[in-house]
Order: sequence, then C-alpha cells, then structure tokens
Amino acid sequence: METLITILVGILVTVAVYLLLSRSLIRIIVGSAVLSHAVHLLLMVMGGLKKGSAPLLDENATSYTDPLPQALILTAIVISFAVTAFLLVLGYRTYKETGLDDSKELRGFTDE
Amino acid sequence: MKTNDVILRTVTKAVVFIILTFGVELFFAGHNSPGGGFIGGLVLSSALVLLFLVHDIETVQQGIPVDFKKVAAVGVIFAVGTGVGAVLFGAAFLTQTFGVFHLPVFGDTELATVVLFEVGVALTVVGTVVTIILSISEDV
Amino acid sequence: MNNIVVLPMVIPLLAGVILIFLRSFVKVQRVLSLLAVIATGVVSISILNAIQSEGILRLDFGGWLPPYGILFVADSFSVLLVLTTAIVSTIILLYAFSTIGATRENMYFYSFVLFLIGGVNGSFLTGDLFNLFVCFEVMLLASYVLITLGGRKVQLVESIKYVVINVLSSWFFLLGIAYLYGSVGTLNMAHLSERIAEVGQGPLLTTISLIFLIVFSLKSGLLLYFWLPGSYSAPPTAIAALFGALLTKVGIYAMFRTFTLIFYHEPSITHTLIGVMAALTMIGGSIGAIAYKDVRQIVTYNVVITIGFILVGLAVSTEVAIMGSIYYLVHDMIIKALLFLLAGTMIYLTGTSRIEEMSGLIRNYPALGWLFFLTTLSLAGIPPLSGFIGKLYVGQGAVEAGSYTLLAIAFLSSMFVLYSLLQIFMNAFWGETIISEDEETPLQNRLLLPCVVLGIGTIALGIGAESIAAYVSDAATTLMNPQIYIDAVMNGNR
Amino acid sequence: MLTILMAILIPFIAAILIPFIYKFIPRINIGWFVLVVPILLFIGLVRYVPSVAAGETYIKTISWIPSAGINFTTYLDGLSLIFGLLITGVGSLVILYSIYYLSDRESLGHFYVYLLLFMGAMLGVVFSDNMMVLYVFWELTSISSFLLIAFWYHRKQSRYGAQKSLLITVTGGLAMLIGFVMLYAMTGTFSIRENIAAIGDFTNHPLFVAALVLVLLGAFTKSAQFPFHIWLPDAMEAPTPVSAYLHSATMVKAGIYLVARFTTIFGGEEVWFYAVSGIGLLTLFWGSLNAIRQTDLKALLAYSTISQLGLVMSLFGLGSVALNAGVSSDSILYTQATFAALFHLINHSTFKGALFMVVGIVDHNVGTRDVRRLGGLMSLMPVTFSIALIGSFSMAGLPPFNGFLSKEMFFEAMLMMRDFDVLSIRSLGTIFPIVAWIASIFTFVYSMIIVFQTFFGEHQPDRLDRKAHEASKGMLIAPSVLAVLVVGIFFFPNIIGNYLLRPAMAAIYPTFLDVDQLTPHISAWHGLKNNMPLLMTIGVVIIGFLLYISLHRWRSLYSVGPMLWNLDTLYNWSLKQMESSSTAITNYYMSGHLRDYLTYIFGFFLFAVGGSLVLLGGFSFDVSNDAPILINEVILVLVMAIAAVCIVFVPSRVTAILLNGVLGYSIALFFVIFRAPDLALTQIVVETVTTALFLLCFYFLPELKREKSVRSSKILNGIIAISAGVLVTVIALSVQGNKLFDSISIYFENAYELTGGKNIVNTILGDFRAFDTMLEVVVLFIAGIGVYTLIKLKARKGERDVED
Amino acid sequence: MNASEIGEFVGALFILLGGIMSVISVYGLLRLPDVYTRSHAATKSSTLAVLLTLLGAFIYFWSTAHFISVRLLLGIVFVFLTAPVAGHLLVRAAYRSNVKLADISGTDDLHDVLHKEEK
Amino acid sequence: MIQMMITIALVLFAIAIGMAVLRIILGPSMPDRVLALDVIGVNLIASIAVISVLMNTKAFLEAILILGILSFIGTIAYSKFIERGVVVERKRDR
Repeated sequence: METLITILVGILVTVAVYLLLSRSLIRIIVGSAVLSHAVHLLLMVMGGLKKGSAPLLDENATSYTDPLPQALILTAIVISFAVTAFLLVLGYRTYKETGLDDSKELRGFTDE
Repeated sequence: MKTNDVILRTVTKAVVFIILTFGVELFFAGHNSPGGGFIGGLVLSSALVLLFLVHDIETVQQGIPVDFKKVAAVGVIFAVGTGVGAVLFGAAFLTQTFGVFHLPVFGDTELATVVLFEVGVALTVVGTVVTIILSISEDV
Repeated sequence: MNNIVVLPMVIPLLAGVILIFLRSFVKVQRVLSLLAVIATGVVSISILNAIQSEGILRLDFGGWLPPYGILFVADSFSVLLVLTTAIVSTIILLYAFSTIGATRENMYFYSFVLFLIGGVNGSFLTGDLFNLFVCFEVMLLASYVLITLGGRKVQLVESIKYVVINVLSSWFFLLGIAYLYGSVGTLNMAHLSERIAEVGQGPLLTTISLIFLIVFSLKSGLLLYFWLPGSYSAPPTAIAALFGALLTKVGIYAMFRTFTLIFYHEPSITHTLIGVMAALTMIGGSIGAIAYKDVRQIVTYNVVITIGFILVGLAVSTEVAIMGSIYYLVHDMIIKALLFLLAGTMIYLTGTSRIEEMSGLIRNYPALGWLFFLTTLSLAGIPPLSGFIGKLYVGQGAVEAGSYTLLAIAFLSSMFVLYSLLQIFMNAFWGETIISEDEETPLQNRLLLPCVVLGIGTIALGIGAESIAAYVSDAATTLMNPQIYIDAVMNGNR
Repeated sequence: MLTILMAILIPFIAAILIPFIYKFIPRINIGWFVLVVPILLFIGLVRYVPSVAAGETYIKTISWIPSAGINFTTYLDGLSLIFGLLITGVGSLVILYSIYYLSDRESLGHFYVYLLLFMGAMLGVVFSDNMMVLYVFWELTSISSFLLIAFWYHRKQSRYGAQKSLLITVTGGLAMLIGFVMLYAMTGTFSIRENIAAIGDFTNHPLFVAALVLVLLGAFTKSAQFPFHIWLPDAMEAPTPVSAYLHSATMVKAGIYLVARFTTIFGGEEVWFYAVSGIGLLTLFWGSLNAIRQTDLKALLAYSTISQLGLVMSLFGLGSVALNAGVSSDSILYTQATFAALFHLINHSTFKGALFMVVGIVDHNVGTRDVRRLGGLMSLMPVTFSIALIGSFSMAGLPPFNGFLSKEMFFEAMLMMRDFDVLSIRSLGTIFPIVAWIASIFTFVYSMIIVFQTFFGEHQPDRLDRKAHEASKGMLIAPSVLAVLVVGIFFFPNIIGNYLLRPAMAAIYPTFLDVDQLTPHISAWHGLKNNMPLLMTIGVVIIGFLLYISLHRWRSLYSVGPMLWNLDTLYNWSLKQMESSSTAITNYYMSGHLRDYLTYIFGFFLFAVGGSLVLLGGFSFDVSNDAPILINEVILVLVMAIAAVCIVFVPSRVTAILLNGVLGYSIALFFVIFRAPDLALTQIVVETVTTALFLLCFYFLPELKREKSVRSSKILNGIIAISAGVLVTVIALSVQGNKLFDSISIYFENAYELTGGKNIVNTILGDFRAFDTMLEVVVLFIAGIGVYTLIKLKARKGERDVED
Repeated sequence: MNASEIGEFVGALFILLGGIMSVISVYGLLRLPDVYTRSHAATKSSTLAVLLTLLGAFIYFWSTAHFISVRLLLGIVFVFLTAPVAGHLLVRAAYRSNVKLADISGTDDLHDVLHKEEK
Repeated sequence: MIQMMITIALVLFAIAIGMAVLRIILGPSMPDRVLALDVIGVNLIASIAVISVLMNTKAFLEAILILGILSFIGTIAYSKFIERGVVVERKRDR
C-alpha cells in the first residue's frame, strides 16, 4: 500500500512540477494545489498506513495509526488553503492590472 | 435574465439549517470524535458560502450584519488569548486544563479550556473564509 | 517556566490583531505598533541577560515536555537576532510613519509588519521543526501581503514570482519534514539531533538534509536567489528595508541551526556544498551588483553578496568563523536596513532610481551623502565600522580551516560591494549639482533621523564590538557544541 | 610629555572640531587653527628623539576588543619615530602652504577635516603595534586619500582618480588583512612585537610564505609599486598640497613602513628578498622611464615618486639579505642597504615635497603645469626657481644635496649584489647595479626636464592663462624650509644618521645586537680608491646630459610598439569589460521569467538531492512492511493518476479544476481508508471551498491558452517533471525501507489521561501542539486580511503613488 | 442464522446492489448521447445507488452493533434533498449556456417557450 | 461471503468513479463534466459508507454527511459559474 501511494505521490509531483513550469498563471496555481495534495499524501505515508484503527480512543482498539502526521497534515492543509487563496487573488489582480496571463511576458523590470 | 430560483432557495433553507446544526455539533464533538474547531469552522463557513451562492451578498449581509474581518480577528485573539490566559494563571503558555464538573442541569460535564481555543480557531476560519469570498465577489 | 520567551512572538501577533480593530485610527496604530516592537526589544534584552546567567532558556508550550510538545528555545544566537530584529524594525517603523502613505496605513500596514516580525521572531526561537515551518508561513504570508501592498503593477508582477517560488520552497520544506519524520520519527530539533547522532547520518539522511538545504537556500537566497532582486526592488522603501534586513536572515538562521544542530555529521558533503553555493552566490551577487546602473538593483544584489559571505562561516564551521557569521548577521541586519532606507530616500528625493540621472546630490543633501558613504564603508567591512569584526572572524575561521578559495572569494566580494556602492556614491552624490536649491525636494528630518540612528548603530557596533562579544561567543559555542542545546532541551527541567 | 595615544587622537579630535570652528569663525582662514595641530605634534615627537636614540621604546595598551585579540597598542621606536616626524613635519609645512594655496571659496572645512583625518590615520599606522589597529588606520588613510583626491568632486577626472586609488589600495589592504589573519593563525597574536618575538617558531609554517606575499601586496599597492602604481598619477587630481603630502611624502610611504616593519618577520625568507627588491627595481626603472614622457609636471613628479619609492623598496629588499644570511660580520654589510633606504626615505620627502610645492606654485601662478607651454620662468620667479633647482638636483643625485648621499649609498648597495652568493644567483647579481644605473640616468633626465623646461628656454606668455609672477611669501616658506633641509642634510648627514636612523636600524634588526655596526658613517667623499659609486654617478651625469640634449630625437620611441602598452588602459578596459559582461551575464540568467527560475530550482534539486542519492547510494527498498492493498484502492490510484495526468493536457480551466477536485475528493477517500477521519472531513471542505474560490476568480481570469512554448522547452519541462517525480518517489521508498526509529506518537495515545480528549488528532492540535494551531490560525487570518487588502487597495490609474 | 446475521446479510446485499446500480448508472453517464439524457443517469440512478448503499450500511450497523446512526439517516435525507436540485440547476445551466441536444432528441420544446417570453 | 459482497461493492464503486472520471475528461460540454463530478461525489459517499462497514467503525460517518453537503455546494457553484460566470453576486437584479 505504502509503495502504491508513494508512486501515486510521484505521479502527482510530476504533474504538479510540469504545471508549475508552464506559462499560464492558472496552470501554475493548479500546479501548486496538486503539489500540496502530493505532499499531504506523502506525510500520510510517512506515518505508516493502515497500521491500526482511527486515532479515536472511543473505538477501544488495540493500536492506532500514527496521529501526529494527521495533525501535521491538517495544519498543512489549512496553510496551503490560505496560500492558494492568496495566490489565486494575486493572480487575477495581476491579470487585471497587466492584462497578461502569461508568466513569460510578466517579466517585470530588469534594466529597462 | 431573471432566474427562477424557488427550488434552490427552498431547499437551501433546509440545507443551511442542517449544515449549521451539524457544524456546531462537529465543533463540540471535536474533543472526543472527529471534528473540532477547524472542521466546525469550515463547515459553518461552507454554510455561509452556500447562502452567498444562493442569495446575493447584500441580502445575506442584511441578515448577518457582521464584519467578518473582525470576526476573524476576534477568533485570533481568542486563540492567542487562551495562551496568554494560561500565563496569567502561572502556567506555561498555551497550557490547557480540563476537569469534570457537576452542573445542575447537565449532570457530570467535562469542561476544558481547549474549547475556548477551539472557539477562536472556528471563528477565525469562518471569518477568514467569508472575508476572502466576499472580497473577491465584491470586486466584480 | 520561562513564559517570557514567547513574548517576542506573541506581542507583535497580538498587537497586529488588535490593530485590525483600530483601522481608522492611524495615530493609535502607529503608537501601538511602535510600542509593541519596542516591548519586544526590551523583552529580548532581558532574555539575553537571563541566558548568560541561567543558560539556554526553554518554554514548553502547554507544559508538554519535549519531544512531545512544541517548545521555544532561547539561546544567545536566536535572541541576539530577535533583539536586532526589534531594533531594526523599530527604526524602519519610524521611517515608515512618514513615507508609507495613508492609503497603506489604512490597509493594515502595521498589522502586517507586526505579523512579519512575529513570524520572524518565532522562526528564530522555535525548537520544533514543523513549528519552524509554520512560523515561516506566518512570516511569508505577511511578506506576500506586504510586497503587494499598494497594488502597483510592478509589485504585482514581482510578487507573483516571489509567491510562487516561496510556495515551492514551503513545499520542499514539508517534503523534507515528511522524510525526516518518516525515518527518524520525531520533530523536535534537539531530539532529532540526538536520534541522528545515535544512528549516524547515513546517506539517506544526508540526502534529506540536502532538501532542507534547498529550502533554506531558497529562503535565504543562497545560490537560489533569483527571486530576490525583483521582489526586493518592487515594494515601497520601508517594506523593502524590512525585507532586506529580516527575511533572508531567517533562512540563514535556519540553515545555521539545522546544519550545526542536526546535520553536522557529514560536513564533507553538506558543508562543502554550502561552501560552493556560498562562493557561487558571492560571485553571482558581485556580478549582479556591478551589472546595473539602478540603485535598487545594486542594493539588492548587495544583499545577495552578503548572504554568501555569512554562509562562508557555516561552510567553514569553526567556532571563530561562526562567531564571525553571527557578528556579520547582526551587522548586516542593521546596515542593510540603512542601505535600503537610504536608497529609498534617494529615489524619493530625485524621482528616479537610475544613477545616471542623479548627480551632485551631496550639495543638496550632505547628511544623506555622508551617511551613504558611511554605509558603503561599513558594508565593505572597512574598520572600525560594524562589518569589520565579522569579516575578520570569518576570515580567521577560513584560514584555520584552510578554505583559502572561499576566503579569497569572500574578501574579493567585499571589493565588489565597495565598487558597486561607490558607483552610486560617486555618480549620484558627487558630480555637478543638477538640482538647484529651489527645485530640491526638502529632506525632512523624519526621513533622515532613522537613517542617522542606524548609522550611529553601525559605528557603535563597530567600535563597541566588545559589548556583544560575550553573547556572540556564547552563541557560537552553543552552535558548535550541539550537546549544550540538546541538554538544555531534553534534560533540563526548567 | 605628549603620549603617543594622544598624538594619534589629537588630529581626530581636531577633525571633529573643525566643522564647528569653520561655521562660527568664518573670517580667519581655518588653516591657521589646523596648523597648530601638526606643529604641536611635531614638537612633541621631537622631544622623544633623544630618548629613542638612546634605545628607549614606548608602549601602551588600551583594550578595545580583547576577545578578538584586538587592542589599541601604541608603540614608539626608532622606525616609527622617523615616520611620525615626517608625517607631522611635512604635515605642518603642507598645511602652511595650503593656507596660501587654496582660496577661501573652496570648502576649506572639508579639506582640513580630511587632512586631519589622514594625519591621524597615518600616525595611527606607524604607531600601532596591533596589526588589526594598524589595518584600521591603513584603510582610513586610503579613505581620506580618496576624499582628498576627489576634493573637486564635480570634475570627472577627480572622481576617476579617487575611485582608482581607493579600489587599488583597499584591495591591497584586504590582501594585507588576510596576511595578518594568517600570521594570527600561526602565532595567535596580532601584536607585531609578539610576532617578532615568536619568529623562528613559525617560519616553516605552510602559511608563512602566503602571509608574506599578502602583506607585501598591501605594501605594494599602497606604495604604488609596479604594477599597482597606476593609481598614483591619477591621484594627482588632488589639490597640490595633498599631492605633496599624501602622494609623495607620507601615505605612499606607509607601504615602505610596512615593508620595513615586517622585514624583521619575513626578511629571512628568500621570497621576500626577490619580491621586494625585484619589484622595487622594476618600479624604479619603469617609473623613471615613464616620467620622461610626461608633459604634465605633476604627472612627471608622480612617476618620479613611483620610481623613487621603487628605489627605497629595492634597498629594503637588499637589506633583508642580512636576515637571511643570519647574524655574521658578512651579513652586516647588507644592513647598509636598509640604512640607505631609510636615509633616502627622509631625503625623498624633503626634495620631493619641495618640488611638489614648486609645481603647485607654478600651477597656481601661471595656470598650467604643461611643460610644453612653460619656459623661461627663471627671471620671473627666481625664488621658486632656486627651490626647484635644489630639489631637482638633489633628486638627480648631484652634490651638494642630500640626494647625492643616498644615491651613492644606493649604488654601493647595488654593487654589493655582484658578490652576492647568499641566494646563489651570482650571475643574476650584476643585473641589479645595471638596472639601478640605467634608472638613475632616466632620473637625471627628468630632473633636468623639471628645471630646464620650466625655468629656462623661451617664455611664452600668450600660451599661459595668467601672467607669471613670483609667489607670495607665505607660499614660499614651506618649500624654502624643505630646500634648506635638502642642503643641510648634505652637510650634516650624521645628525640624522645617529639620532634617527640608528634607532630605526635597531628596530628593524633586533637580532643584531651591535647597533653601532649597523649605522655607518655617512660621508660625501669615500676617496678615490675603489670608488665605484662615484664613477657611476659621473656616468649618470654624462649620459643623462647627452640624453636630455637629444630628448626630442628619441622621445618618439615612446609611441612605438610595446611602449604603447599601458596598464592604465588595461585597468580601464577590464573595468569596462567587467561591467558589460556582468550586465550580459546577469541579464542572461536573471531573465525575469518565472519558468526559468523554477527550472533552476528544480535543476538544483535534481542535481543536489538526486546527485547525493545516487552517489551516496542511499536507496534501499523494503516493501515487506507494507499494508495490504485492495483492488478498489488500485483502481482509485489509477483513476487519480489518470486524472492528474489529464490536468496537464485539458484545454479548459474548469476541467482542470474539476480534475483537481476529483483528486482532492479521492484523497479524502484515501484519508478515510487510512483511518484519518478528521483529515477526510477537512480535506473535503477545503477542497470544496478552494473550488469555489477558483470559480470565483475565474470570472476575472482568461480561459487557458495553448502553451506557446517551443517543443524543446516542453520536453525539458517533461524531463524535469518526471525526474522530480521519480526522485521524490525513490527517496520516499527508501525512507520507508529505512525506518530508524519509532515515532514519538505513542505518547499521544494517552491523550485521554493527559488532556481529557479522546480524539487524539484533535488533542494534538488543540493541546500538545496547540502552538502550531495558533499560528496556523494566524496564517489563515493574514491570508484573509491580505486578500482583502489586495483587492481593495488598488493603485488608481494615473495617480502617482506615494513613492515611485 | 440469527437476526443479526440476517441483518448483516441484508445490509451487505443492499450495499452490493448499490454498487451494481452505481456502475449501471455510470455506464449510462458514459453511453447516453447528451448532457440532458446523461443527467437522468447521473441524478436518478446514482441517487438510488447511494440510497441503497447507505441503507445497507445503516442496516448493517444496526444489526451488528445495534447502533442507529443518525448521521447515515441524515445523509440519506440529505442526498435525496440535494441531488435533484443539483441536477436541476446543472441542466438548466447547461441549457442556458447553449449546450446542444443530441441529434436523436428531436425537437427542443423549451426553445419556443423561452423565446416567446423574450418576444 | 459478506466480506466478499462488500468488497465487490467497493470495487464496483471504484470502477464507477473511474468511469465518471472518463466522462470528465471526455466532456464534451462543461455540464457533462460537472455532472460526472457529482456522480463521483455520490459514489464517494457510498464508498465511505462501505469502508465504514468494512472497518466496522463509526468514525467516518460524519464524512458522509459532509461530502453530501459539499458536493451539493460544489455543484451549485459550478452550475452558477456555467450559467452566469459570476458565482456570488453583489446584488440580484430583481
């Protein structure tokens, strides 16, 4: 299972990196979203999968899955939500201001 | 073009009610079963999002005349404040305590300061999500 | 219990939130933000002194003992940086009062600055790897907002790059944390160090450490500094100064912390790589600094050079070199703030950032000119200004360790600093005066005063280097002997 | 008695006071106040002469940065006393001269502040025992020189010269600093005296030669030795008193001082001898050769200074042989070279100072320094002429002037090299006197140019800016004093020899116990027997005279072939190239394209992390511990993979985020499968809200366009993406196969007892790691408010921003 | 076979039926020619599928753990409340955004109504 | 036997999800895709329920409800976007 999910993570990373490297702002933002999915899964994998029951003490299980990565992922999810929201708004503000959706044309000023 | 939203609105009334109750329930359930401040807050804000989707901003704001930025700020103050509160009681920053109290109506009830913390979290989540959505929508 | 340790982070955060409610009371906002920052400074001074008498302080949040809970660890290194942050940001705030403009002040400018400071201080103090990530995010989000604050075209365009690259680096950070947690099973830095020391830093751990290297390089601008020139030259002066003084330093701090505390077992790989990167950074920065005729560009590439210079200390990793880096860090926070403020003031006064379009300013603004000259010298590490002692120590360390190439590049890079800033000084301040006295924009004292204070700071820190010597050497000792840190975190029961 | 510390500090204190005095007493020329300082100091130092001559040294330490071994230690011995006297003595004269030279309209306040700064710094250099303090003052002299050269900063040439001098001297200073640091690494002290005391313990250290070379670099740049001499001619843009003071009498001699000082430490090393005397000779030759081609009198003097400094330098080099050979009666002979060097040092200050002042007077009164426009001034400016004559003849090495004495000693020392067998270069040894002799001929020629082309020949009043007349008396005082000294020293050289040079020799050769042997008797006449130096001088005069007569015939040689090569051009060219190529390089890689930057980052990631993984061989897979897989999970993973890959190719943005939503929801399902209920809940809600946000923002954003990138860059992207994915996977698999420790999370399973909560994840979030949660809330909050400000605060069109 | 085992079996059966139903409905989603027809498959039969499954789960829990899950019941109610509305909105959006009918659909009855209104 | 049935159901749901994703990719119109997402949501709900049965736990039942609610909200958002482009209006024009 771990191996399978890890490979999935690899595929997600590949897709995300490809998207990040593209020129369209939207693709870049979607790429960052996919990237966050990937890393959340990875964190999950690192804690071990299906190694016990859900970390709820009511369930009276003998062993529980590692709760710490879950807590970390929760934090990470919220943070990546915040960042994605900001990035999205930034993206459309930039588009409105410059009329460009193409990161290649968004060069800014170098030494003109 | 006028749009006939009667079905949607009717359903929404019920749905929002369910979501809100459920959100509150999730919030309080958090300590012992899945849920908690984050999820509760997120569910509550998703109810608000649904309202905004179905109705328009002004109508909703008439119904809920709150500055959500300030809601969020109050939330943060709560969250940080519980930490500071612990300091005032001479404990380490962010020390949470809990205890089982006997209340007249509810019987033995477990009360924990963490609830205050979670309230902060939930308020911030609601405030922030709604602020973001409102800001974008108002830009149109 | 040392609840005081959390204050450098909580004071700015709380103040920042409270300011949200005071949106329309700009004066109150100013006073409160200033008070908050000053309070942070006062607190950090007392922490610093407490450390000297009691050793490393730590605060376990919620009373959960490490490694289970999160904790703040205050050693001399981190608190020195916290203190400097407070001082520098106080002065930058003073400058911001008169330059940032009512529009931005109404848009929670001070809140964001305070959040930024809170995030920076948190990153300095935290003793937990994941918490470091979160503190980084606090700082970064505040910086994202600050860099866009005002919504000018160039700001938006540059901030897109800044944000995307930082999002990427945060992602690398999480990746690293995931791997590290997967193999070592803990997040507390001291505990990590202890566990890694127990099993040895195998090839896999070394590889993971390189991921952290990438993360912190991105944050600090070590080799991966592409985002830096653009994004530091886009925002208004006060914000740029804040960035120049603080942001990269956090990355540098984190790099020092991780590579002296956790991944110090394979210096032949990690530290060598850091050395190579530092050298390339200095070269790239030097090349960039002389490539342009634009004040902002020159100034930002100077930031790059310094980053490389400071990390020479880490690459060399002798106690003296690390002392040098610490001195240099403190110095650089002050002087970079000054440099950015001066550059911004020049642009404000002349309305251009091209040095060809400025001339003979020294006749119009003598004080500004001499301050700039002083800054130039200080940045080039000319004694007895503050840059010298750090440079000397780094040099000594490099000699001790036999890294002569690094040493040569480091010292040569300071020539490029000198050259590039002299270009500004000689073209903009010397030459025929082209602004007549009627045309000149008056230089208000409230703009000049913060610069003067920082200028005095660099002189004082240079001549009075001995006054912080005890703290610096304590900091270096702690960095060089991870066991001190580990003992304080894992065994001490304070 | 004036303490040495005060001697260093007084100029600085005065420098601080000057602006105030200048402001409040504008009527009296500020120079008079300033003049008091060097005179006082000079008198104070003179009072040390007898005791120092008796072998006394004075040392005093004030701690500055003791933790770094940097202490403010002043040290007065014979060597530093000579320099101290020169600095204050020439300083007094120069300030006196400048009072008349500079008009009141110049910003005198600045001028004298810089000058005092310099004076203090220079005294600091020579009186410091601590190398770091020495370095502090050393750089300060460079800076004050920079400021003085650019005194007329509105002139482009001034700025150019100032920058050049600063760059070269500071670079040298840095090299010297590294040298000092290396010395510190070897001996553990920055004190020069302690280093000297420790000598012998560390001469075999591998760093020894490196330190030597680096220290020499500092000295050579400061003393304008070949090939670093190029800054000195351009430094002549400074007002003439400055040139006389800094760029001939004092600052350039800081390098000499350094060499003299460190001869004691490094002198025993062969490299030292070769470098110092070789470079010295080369400079001597090159400077004198180039002096002749100059038409600007000041430039001519600058080259002559270069050449004279080379002369002194080469003598010090020879003198170091004594140390190399060890203490013996043979080696004591070589110390005479050092003696000659010190003697010439003093002489040079006198005659060159006088000459500079003369040129200043000519420039001041006539309006030009170009020898082609000058001529026949002898009758118009008789006093000036006399001084010039004395100075030039002394420089040319003619009696009865002090230059003759030192030049004779110089020849004598050079002749010694013929018998030189210490370093087994017997055959090369003869080159020394030959080069010295040729250089002296050139020296003679340019000395004649100064005198004859300026004061003899035809007077051309129409080519001059002003009518020529004799200078004011005040202006003549200072050069006259120097001229008198030039003659005086010739007649009473042994006063200097005994009182100044002797203790200096003792300072340089502490191992040679018999000081008297080190100080030969200076005499103008050595008798006919075996008087080779005198013959050489006669030869110089004859050939020099012939060459001067025929100057117009061979001057054109300067414009052929290699003579056109010029280090100045090289310097300018390299600076320009450096700038333009840096612009090109930086513009190339700092393309401003996000994609490029990301490519760099991923490239580095692949290089560093991938490289280390492959090289260190960190991967080892172990799937035995894996959890079982169900078929539906495989299908889901496949679905997700397909959905993910399709995101790349779909042409519509809504489809892209729909697919992203599929991913998000599927991950939520996986969270369920992996027993993470809280995560599943959060993931679902966040995914939905994010989708809503995307849709909200799509209103403002354009539909996706086809990627316009060229195919090759798409392929590159693909390669990067795939390798990044593979790398992440491989490391993750290795980590799983390599679990080193159990997680700390076992502890959290006691959550109920510890915190009263049964949902472990929630107790972690709300209690164990509540701080993370608190900050996370802050992050969210910042993002919320940030979005608000980002949208609400727009720069309105056409409105000028607060700053920009 | 006691009561709880029967309940368990019934639950599982419902779940299995739900699964089959779901696949059929998705098959419809794939095979039907245009969005209007597909919406039938998506909203009607899928809803039935999930209803079956949730019911199955409910019965299963009830019979094995004697646990009446309010959440599951609420879930069923909820899906029934929302799925039709969602389908309705979506199809309306499709029509409004001029998604073509499949060729075999014959006439567009709504077209005249709407356009009459406009006229 | 029961395990078997449940597992088969789980696989069936997964297949259904896979086929729906195919619809998302194929399109052709946007409502088609959203419809497919809706179907996926429904199938996920079912899957979660089945997994809960399989693991015999009550921990995930909240997720069912949440998913139900939110896929509804999502669908509404999409349909409004398709219909009008604006998801949240400032003021309904009526």
